[in-house]
Amino acid sequence: MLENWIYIGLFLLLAWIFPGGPILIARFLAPHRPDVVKNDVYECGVETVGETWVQFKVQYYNFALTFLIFDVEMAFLFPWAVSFDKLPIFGVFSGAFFVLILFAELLAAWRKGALEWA
Amino acid sequence: MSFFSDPVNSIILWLRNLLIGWGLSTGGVTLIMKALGVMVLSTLALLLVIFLIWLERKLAARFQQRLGPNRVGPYGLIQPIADVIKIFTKEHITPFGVEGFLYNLAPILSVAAVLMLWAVIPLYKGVVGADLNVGVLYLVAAGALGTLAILLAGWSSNNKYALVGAFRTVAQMVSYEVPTVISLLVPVLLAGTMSVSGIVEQQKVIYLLVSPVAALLFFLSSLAEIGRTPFDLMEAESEIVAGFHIEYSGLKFGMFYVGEFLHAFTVSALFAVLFLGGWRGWGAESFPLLGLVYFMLKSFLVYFLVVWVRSTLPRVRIDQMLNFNWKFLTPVGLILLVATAVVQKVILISGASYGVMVLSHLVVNVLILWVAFRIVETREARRPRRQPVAQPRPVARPPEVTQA
Amino acid sequence: MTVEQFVFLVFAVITLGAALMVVTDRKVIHSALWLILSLFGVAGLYVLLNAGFFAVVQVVVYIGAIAILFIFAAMLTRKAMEDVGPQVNPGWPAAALIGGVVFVALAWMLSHWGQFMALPPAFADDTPTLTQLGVALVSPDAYVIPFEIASVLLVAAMVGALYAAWGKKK
Amino acid sequence: MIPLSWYLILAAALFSIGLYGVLARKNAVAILMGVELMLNAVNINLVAFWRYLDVDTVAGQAFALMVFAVAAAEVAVGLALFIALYRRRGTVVADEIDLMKW
Repeated sequence: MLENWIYIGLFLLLAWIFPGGPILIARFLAPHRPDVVKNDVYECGVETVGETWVQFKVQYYNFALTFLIFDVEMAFLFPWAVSFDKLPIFGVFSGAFFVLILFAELLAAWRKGALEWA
Repeated sequence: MSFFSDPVNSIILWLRNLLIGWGLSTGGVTLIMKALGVMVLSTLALLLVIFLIWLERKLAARFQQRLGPNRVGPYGLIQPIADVIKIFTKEHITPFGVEGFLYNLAPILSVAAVLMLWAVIPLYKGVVGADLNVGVLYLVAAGALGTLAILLAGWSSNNKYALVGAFRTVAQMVSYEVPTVISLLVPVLLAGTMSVSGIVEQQKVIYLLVSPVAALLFFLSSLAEIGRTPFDLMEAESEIVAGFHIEYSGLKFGMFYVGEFLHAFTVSALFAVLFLGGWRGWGAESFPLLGLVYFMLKSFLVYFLVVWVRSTLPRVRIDQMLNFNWKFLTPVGLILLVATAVVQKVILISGASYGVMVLSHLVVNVLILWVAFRIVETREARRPRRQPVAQPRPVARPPEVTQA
Repeated sequence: MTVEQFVFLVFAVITLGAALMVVTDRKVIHSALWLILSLFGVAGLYVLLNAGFFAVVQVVVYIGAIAILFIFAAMLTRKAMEDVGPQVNPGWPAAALIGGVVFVALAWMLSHWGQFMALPPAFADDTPTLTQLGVALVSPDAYVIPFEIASVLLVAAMVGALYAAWGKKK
Repeated sequence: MIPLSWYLILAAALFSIGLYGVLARKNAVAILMGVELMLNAVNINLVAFWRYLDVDTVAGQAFALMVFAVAAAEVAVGLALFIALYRRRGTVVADEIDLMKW
């Protein structure tokens, strides 16, 4: 089992070289003539004062939150799915019940209008 | 195990003997072999991207009844190489107030995340990077890294448009990851293992026939995951001025482009592996290299489908896209998961043959799809829609002449 | 110093170093990014403990969802000049002392525990821990009650969080 | 071979760093990150006990999976509260939130 994870570890170490290498090479090939106007933040309108601070809609939080809950649910379901053929009938229905509870939650969020983008 | 039937394994064997001949420790040999494997796989993937750029431009052109690049070299094959050289010499502008390290990390992470997907994809019978027993979940994890790269890019370039664009893109990618994970659960449930090469071996009947709804779910949600039309919100020019990679230029922007192309092909390769049976084919067991041909054919078939969808469908608004995900894909996915589990267990208990299992799964899937469309139609019918009443259009007529 | 111990030390340095940066960095978003690096280190530790499933779930759940939630929340609750003032309570040396005392107490107490220097038992590579976990999670005499209660907990958390973040807009 | 003590010491260190983060930080979101570190320390211990003491039963792993669910639920609700608080009171600094009703 560790054999495969060594491969993944090497992948993590070496995968940086392939995009990073060309970028370093491009640093020498490409011309480098910065000046004030060119280095300005891309803006069509008034310059941003101070830090980039933009007031966000709460919708972003709703979707990230719903994703988190369903993501943790999936983490629970993967062992159930892997050991599926060794499970008794009771195990299958408890897993199905687990999914249906969260399905009811999705309907509740839908009815309450939490999934709207408006 | 001659060279022609199984080139990669024979090369590995030859190299291993060579290295052991030089007296290296076995641990050191495996390390070097694995490092070489990573290098070769990543180089092939990046060279493949250059071919993909040409293929995509040719296909998109053909869909719009035009020729596409054919000036540079035969059929324009040298065109992408010319593009690559051009983009190498483009100046890179680093605007003020940029978080130096994160700004440069984002493009590298976005390409590295896609490259890491290739570690678990089986090329043919005995050849897979790492036969992880948690392979499918590793794919989801690598996808999560891609989302992180976009967030880093948007936040570190210190630009309002980039920030809003990154957040909209992350909201889209995050919410479309739920149906992707649900549709990945179905092959795991059917095959009983999470290792990707195990799923390919279990697929006596390709899972597209066993569970078409899961295949449809995976295809649609991974279309949104790679940001291709119709879920093209990432670089929607009309809305947020090229989204999160607005402050990047030169090769760093090129790297985002490479990452997107490679992600598109990797997703079609995953679809081919998980739902079309990867390297399985008639002669694949006896003549392993044929498996590689099958795998490539299936991947390019799905890639053709992706480009076809990209060339025909218009872009979808963000609220329509998120509604489609949370109000159609996720509910259908959850119900499909429960139905597949129950049907699978009933068949395992009753001990029916493999054919009966495939047929029953197929019937249940078609039933779910039909019921889903029925519900969507009734909801659409009930939705109050502004009827275009035919008002008489005011016509320039002389005022009524009262009959004398 | 075998290879395994060296890899453990690398992951330990990543985890603890990033954790220190999480608590000492001035800008909240920088500490969220340091948190991601620390969670990567913990995922590496799970790999060393032959718990591959937990390493991947850690990356998917923590880095893919919770860290993104942190970054979203940090962006949503950011005032322009919030990060300028002192980021630490006035009594922070006391807090550092308490942390140190807790660490020393834990280490001392653990060192007197019988199994402290236990060596890992042999672990066959193909022991189906994942299928054992799957069967245990839904078998009535093992963990089916916590399994179902976990889903109810997730539902409750989602309903509560949506209601709290939603506020009285309508 | 790595003795169990290395993992226990590492988890204790991570726990105390998280504790310091909770006690010393002003910004509520940063306090929640400290709690997250403490939960991770607990998780390391649980998986280490599974690996070193009883590999055949999966008690340690099941507990660690439950800690994932609790951590996710806790972060979801905590951050939602801070966002709602920020919208009403305009501040997320922990010691300015000291009135039950305002």
